[in-house]
Amino acid sequence: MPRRGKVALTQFAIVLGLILIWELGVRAGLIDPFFFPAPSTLIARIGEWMSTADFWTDVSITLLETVLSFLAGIGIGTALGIWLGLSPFAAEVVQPFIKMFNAIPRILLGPIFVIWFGLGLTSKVALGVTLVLFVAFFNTFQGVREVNPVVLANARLLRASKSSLLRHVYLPSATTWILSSLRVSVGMAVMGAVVAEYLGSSAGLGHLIAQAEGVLDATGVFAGIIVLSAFVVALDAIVDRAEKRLLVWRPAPAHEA
Amino acid sequence: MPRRGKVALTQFAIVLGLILIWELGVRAGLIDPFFFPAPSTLIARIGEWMSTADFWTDVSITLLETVLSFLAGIGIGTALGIWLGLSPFAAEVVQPFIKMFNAIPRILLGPIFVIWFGLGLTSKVALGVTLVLFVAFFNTFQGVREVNPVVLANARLLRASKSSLLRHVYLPSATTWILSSLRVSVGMAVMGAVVAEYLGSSAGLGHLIAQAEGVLDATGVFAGIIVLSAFVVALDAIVDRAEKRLLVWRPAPAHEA
Amino acid sequence: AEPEKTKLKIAVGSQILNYMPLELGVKLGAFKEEGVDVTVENFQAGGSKALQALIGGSVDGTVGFYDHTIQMQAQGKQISCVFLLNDIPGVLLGVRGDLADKVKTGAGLKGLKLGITAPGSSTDTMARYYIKKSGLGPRDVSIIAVGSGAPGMVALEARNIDALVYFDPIATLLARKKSATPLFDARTVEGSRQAFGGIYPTACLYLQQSFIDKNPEAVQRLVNALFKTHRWINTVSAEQLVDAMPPGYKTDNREVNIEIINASKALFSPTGQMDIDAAKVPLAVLGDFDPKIAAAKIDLIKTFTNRFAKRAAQQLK
Amino acid sequence: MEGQPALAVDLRDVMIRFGDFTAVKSMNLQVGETEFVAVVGPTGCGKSTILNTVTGLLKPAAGEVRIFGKSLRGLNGQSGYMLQQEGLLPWKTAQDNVGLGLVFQGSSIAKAREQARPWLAKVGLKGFEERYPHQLSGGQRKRVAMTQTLIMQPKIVLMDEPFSALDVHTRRLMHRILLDLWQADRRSLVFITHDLDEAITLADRVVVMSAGPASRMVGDVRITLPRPRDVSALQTTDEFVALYREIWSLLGAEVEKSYATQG
Amino acid sequence: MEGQPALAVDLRDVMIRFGDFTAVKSMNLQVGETEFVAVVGPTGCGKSTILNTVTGLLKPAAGEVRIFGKSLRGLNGQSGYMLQQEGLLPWKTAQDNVGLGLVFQGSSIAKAREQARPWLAKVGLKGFEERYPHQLSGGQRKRVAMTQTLIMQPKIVLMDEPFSALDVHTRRLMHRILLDLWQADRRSLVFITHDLDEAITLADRVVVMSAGPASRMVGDVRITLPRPRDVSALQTTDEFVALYREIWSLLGAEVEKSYATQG
Ligand SMILES: Nc1ncnc2c1ncn2[C@@H]1O[C@H](COP(=O)(O)OP(=O)(O)OP(=O)(O)O)[C@@H](O)[C@H]1O
Ligand SMILES: Nc1ncnc2c1ncn2[C@@H]1O[C@H](COP(=O)(O)OP(=O)(O)OP(=O)(O)O)[C@@H](O)[C@H]1O
Ligand SMILES: [Mg+2]
Ligand SMILES: [Mg+2]
Repeated sequence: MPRRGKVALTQFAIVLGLILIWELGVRAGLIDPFFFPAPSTLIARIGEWMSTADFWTDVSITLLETVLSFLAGIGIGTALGIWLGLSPFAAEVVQPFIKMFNAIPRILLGPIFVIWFGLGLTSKVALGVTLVLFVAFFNTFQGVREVNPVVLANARLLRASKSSLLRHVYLPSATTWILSSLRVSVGMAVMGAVVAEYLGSSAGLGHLIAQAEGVLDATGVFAGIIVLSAFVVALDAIVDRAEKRLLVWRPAPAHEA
Repeated sequence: MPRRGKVALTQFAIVLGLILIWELGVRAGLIDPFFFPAPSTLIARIGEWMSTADFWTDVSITLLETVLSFLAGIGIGTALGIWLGLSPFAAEVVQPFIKMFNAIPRILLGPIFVIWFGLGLTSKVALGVTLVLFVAFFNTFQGVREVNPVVLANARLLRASKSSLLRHVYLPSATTWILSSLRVSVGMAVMGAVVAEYLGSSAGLGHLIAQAEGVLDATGVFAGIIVLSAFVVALDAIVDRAEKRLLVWRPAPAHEA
Repeated sequence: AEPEKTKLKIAVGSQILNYMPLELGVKLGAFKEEGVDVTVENFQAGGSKALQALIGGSVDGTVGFYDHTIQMQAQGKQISCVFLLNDIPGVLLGVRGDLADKVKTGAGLKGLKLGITAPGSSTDTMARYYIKKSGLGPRDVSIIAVGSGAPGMVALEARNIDALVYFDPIATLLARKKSATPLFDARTVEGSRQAFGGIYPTACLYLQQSFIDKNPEAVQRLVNALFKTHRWINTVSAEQLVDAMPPGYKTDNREVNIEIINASKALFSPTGQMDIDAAKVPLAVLGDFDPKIAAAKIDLIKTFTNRFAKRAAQQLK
Repeated sequence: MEGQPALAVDLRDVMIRFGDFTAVKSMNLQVGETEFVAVVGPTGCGKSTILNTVTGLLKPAAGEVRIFGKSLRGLNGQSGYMLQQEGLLPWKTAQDNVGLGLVFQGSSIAKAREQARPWLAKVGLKGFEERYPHQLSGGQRKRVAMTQTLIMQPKIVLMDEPFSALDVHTRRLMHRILLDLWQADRRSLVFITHDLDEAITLADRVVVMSAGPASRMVGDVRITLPRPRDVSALQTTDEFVALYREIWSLLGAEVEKSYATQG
Repeated sequence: MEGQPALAVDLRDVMIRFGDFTAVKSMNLQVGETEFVAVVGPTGCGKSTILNTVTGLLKPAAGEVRIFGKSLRGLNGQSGYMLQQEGLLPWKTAQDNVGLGLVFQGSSIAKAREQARPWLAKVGLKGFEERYPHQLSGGQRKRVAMTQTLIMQPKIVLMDEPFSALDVHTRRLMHRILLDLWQADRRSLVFITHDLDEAITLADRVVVMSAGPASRMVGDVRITLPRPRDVSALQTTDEFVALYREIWSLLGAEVEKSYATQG
């Protein structure tokens, strides 16, 4: 408790310090508010937004897209990772293709997805999935291969079926890997949704930001970014919860021993 | 050897099959070449490009940007991961901020980087770094904390200094984590460079693709994507090499036991 | 006099036909002749990025929409247009082929879905202005951003949207396929009048006022080069122009390219000079759309100067 | 050795290599259907390797492994094997680790726990059911691992140094449990130990291996002491001492040889 | 126990808890500067825990740990500790593992290897210098770990069941190495074992702990046998047998008690 308090206090101090410097910098004319609007303006703008119904619609749309692409991306990536992690031949064959796809700048996929999936939710989610999927895949793939060979041998000797091995050995062993990928993925899912909206849509936070950008309204852009960050922190808290529940069996982190 | 041959053969068959279906689909009028130009056209275009000096300039620019952002991103991300992995207090304080930054759609950062770093190499590299950094960070962070506590205790009991611990215990232990992040990062580095070029530049593959996109030249866009993929596969081969060298000490992957 | 600065960076927001003379000039060597070395930086994500690069000091000048000079004045930044590339916008608003019979005027758009490239972009502004001018309220038409280029075309053909605001080459492609019928076609002066009640200056070379003050000779050279390029454009045939155009501005198909040029040649202003009355149209359009601009007292005189274009016309007779 | 009818384990001229290194050169080991065999040998001679081969974890470079008369392919389905290294699942509590094999056989988790608990109590781990492996002492973990194997009541029980981490008294208790299990439903049992007393008091036969590399069997001592055997009483009998001496010297010669070649 | 001057290790009323679980209730252990102490006790009684406390890996919930008269904070800088569990670095070869402590002290890797190789030969691992831990047998790994600790020649040597994975003969060789080291430059040595013969032949004192939880010391038997001790000769002497009986029964009572409470 005292430790948590200390953490919160330090964080608060950092945030406050940054905001103060920024605000003063703007007031003193050192920072150009055309590019970096003062925090006070940002807060005012967010407050303004929050009082409109449109904003909440935008937020809920983006949230839905984010959550869907997060879940779908993690699902597909993890499944793929497990499959390839367990079948070395398939892995060797398929991996180069996966790597190649991972190289495609997602911005370029935006228009293609619009062509394939239309302007609705699906194309947004598709873009998010392409970002999340690879992170989840590579980590799960490695995680599955990192299983302690002695533990694995022991379970196999107890005559575990393939699916039992998966459930009782591979997945628990890869949990930290998968969780770690979730951390990156949360951000990626948000990014995917927003970029897709930014490229073409009629609602959502990405649209809001694009609009602000179109009229050179830096305040709107930054306010949008702040809302997004709040988003990610909220989603990440859920991952934290999952982590606590899934990893009860672990010894306390090594450095505190 | 026979196994590697089989892998190569299967890959070749897959590629050939896809190309054939695609080509035939286009010729039969099932696929609209306006959106998905036939492979033959793509190959012709790439061939055309390769005979111009401009193309090689573009390639070398993008390659330089990619490699620099890869190295810088990995460097910063890994260093940050190690630092926070080893100091739980700092980790708790700083983590939420890192997560928030990870949520910012990188497209929005493009213009800001142009303002800060100008239109040259630096702004491109900066964008790539923001993509690579987080992947490297989250994995290294987790990897450092995954150190086997008994091994760690043993090394500490042998009176290892902080830096010795890092070099002889934490880093080797986190190697698989870091390598896994490299796989995702290779793609991210390319993406960062290309997106940055796409957002604003006068040369590079991203510029080439943007140009093609502006005149609805799908052939150019796809040819560009193919060149990028070749890029990633080449860079990834280097990571493979590193992996083989760094992980000699491992038992054969568990599933082959 | 010698130019104060010889290495100059000029930004463009994506490679649309309106901006073509800049790169054409580079290609033809017009800038070299004038003793300045120009690099063109392309911002595929749009004009606002190119503008930001100018304000941030990454580039010396930008070829972008005249609108920006007004918007910037509202935000307290002095940028000024020194050479007008287009005095008409070159923009079209079309409805899907199958709706052409039902929708003949702007008022017919009521209840339909209209695609624009990006929210806040010039297509957005112009579309909203046109809707208003046609007697509709802002909520009568649902405006959807579809991105630039192919996705908009596809969205229209796939009936995701009912109408679209677009430029060439999309315009020519859509016309060939007969998948869209324009409600207005501002590639001509009449079309522009019909849509905006006057000619509508769009692309121009603008720079920071401070830069112009410090580097008048460099600016003059830039304007001279553009002036020469425009004069060249207006003397050659469409075929010659197409062959000379830089690759980023033309499609694979020469025929289409020629068709495009024939439809759009009127875009390129022969003088490069701004008419004060013409400048009032964008102000009206923007003011309608953005209350901040309406509120700000915009001094149009400060948004452009014909000084350089006039001198170019004299020098290069 | 035993009669023809059925050998639980039958290793024929088995050779085991790791790359260039020949761990075991030629091993012939026959274990009858109801036999209790102890394997002793200098450290690093290849005892664990042999058991790994019997269970199918390792493929022999030459020779054949037969289980109940059938040539072994893949994993041995008839055996339970307690590994020398720790193989407990770190993410499962003691009781869940013990019940693991049952769960793998289709039992529900609740039922498996119910069956696991009395076994844990039997090996002195009552009260530790909910502990994760890292919260147990070395000897406690060993006992959990042992129970994990025995609860499945396999036809062939293989154990690699099962009791070396236990104190003398607990070890005796474990011996009793093992003998009870063996006698109740006679099955074949092979275990590796470094404790000659233990080998002699438990086994029907003690197999002695030569020092590695390229080790082979150098002795196969039949223990004729009558059962039930009471250790404390036995240890001072002449027969016991003679057996002990025999095995001891077989082993001793081996170890010295290995030091000589290394020296 | 020893004179006042200097105790290498001095545990005073040390209590060790894991959450709600009291592993050790009150432990008093004094080890003189040149003393050789063996710790025996039922499995799970808290022996490893005690050594962890002496090295500073665990903080006692109550009581005090003094090393050479100074209260311990952080890790104990004077001791070398061979853990019960495997602590070898899997990414280092046997020789690099052995030389690890030297490298940590600033020695070059080449030099550390040079020093490590004779040590490996001494424990019978010549030819295994370049092996990674997973390529070694259980007993081989234990010997590498032992050498890793001993090469540093620490003032206080702590060992947790160092020899349990070794055959009787190799074990004797290791005893000799340990005694040589101890006699050459007398240092204090504390080791945990389950082998009473081993405890009696090596130690000056055998400390017996009660069964856990909440264990404490129940016996402190001074071994008065003259050194050098020849095991084979000793084992049949009356004195040896008497000592063995004493420790045996101290331990036995404890184990039975623990089964009774668990029963
Ligand atoms: N993966 C491996 N690669 C190379 N050599 C190995 C490998 N595994 C074991 N060996 C070697 O094979 C020999 C036999 O090993 P094994 O583990 O069977 O010994 P053991 O008899 O069980 O010894 P201990 O009593 O010490 O457990 C040893 O010399 C060991 O170094
Ligand atoms: N991290 C932990 N959390 C909870 N209980 C623990 C933890 N570590 C050890 N214990 C308990 O503390 C007691 C003492 O453990 P310790 O490892 O010291 O036993 P030991 O005497 O070394 O036994 P062994 O001879 O089996 O190695 C045991 O009952 C064990 O279950
Ligand atoms: Mg072994
Ligand atoms: Mg212990």
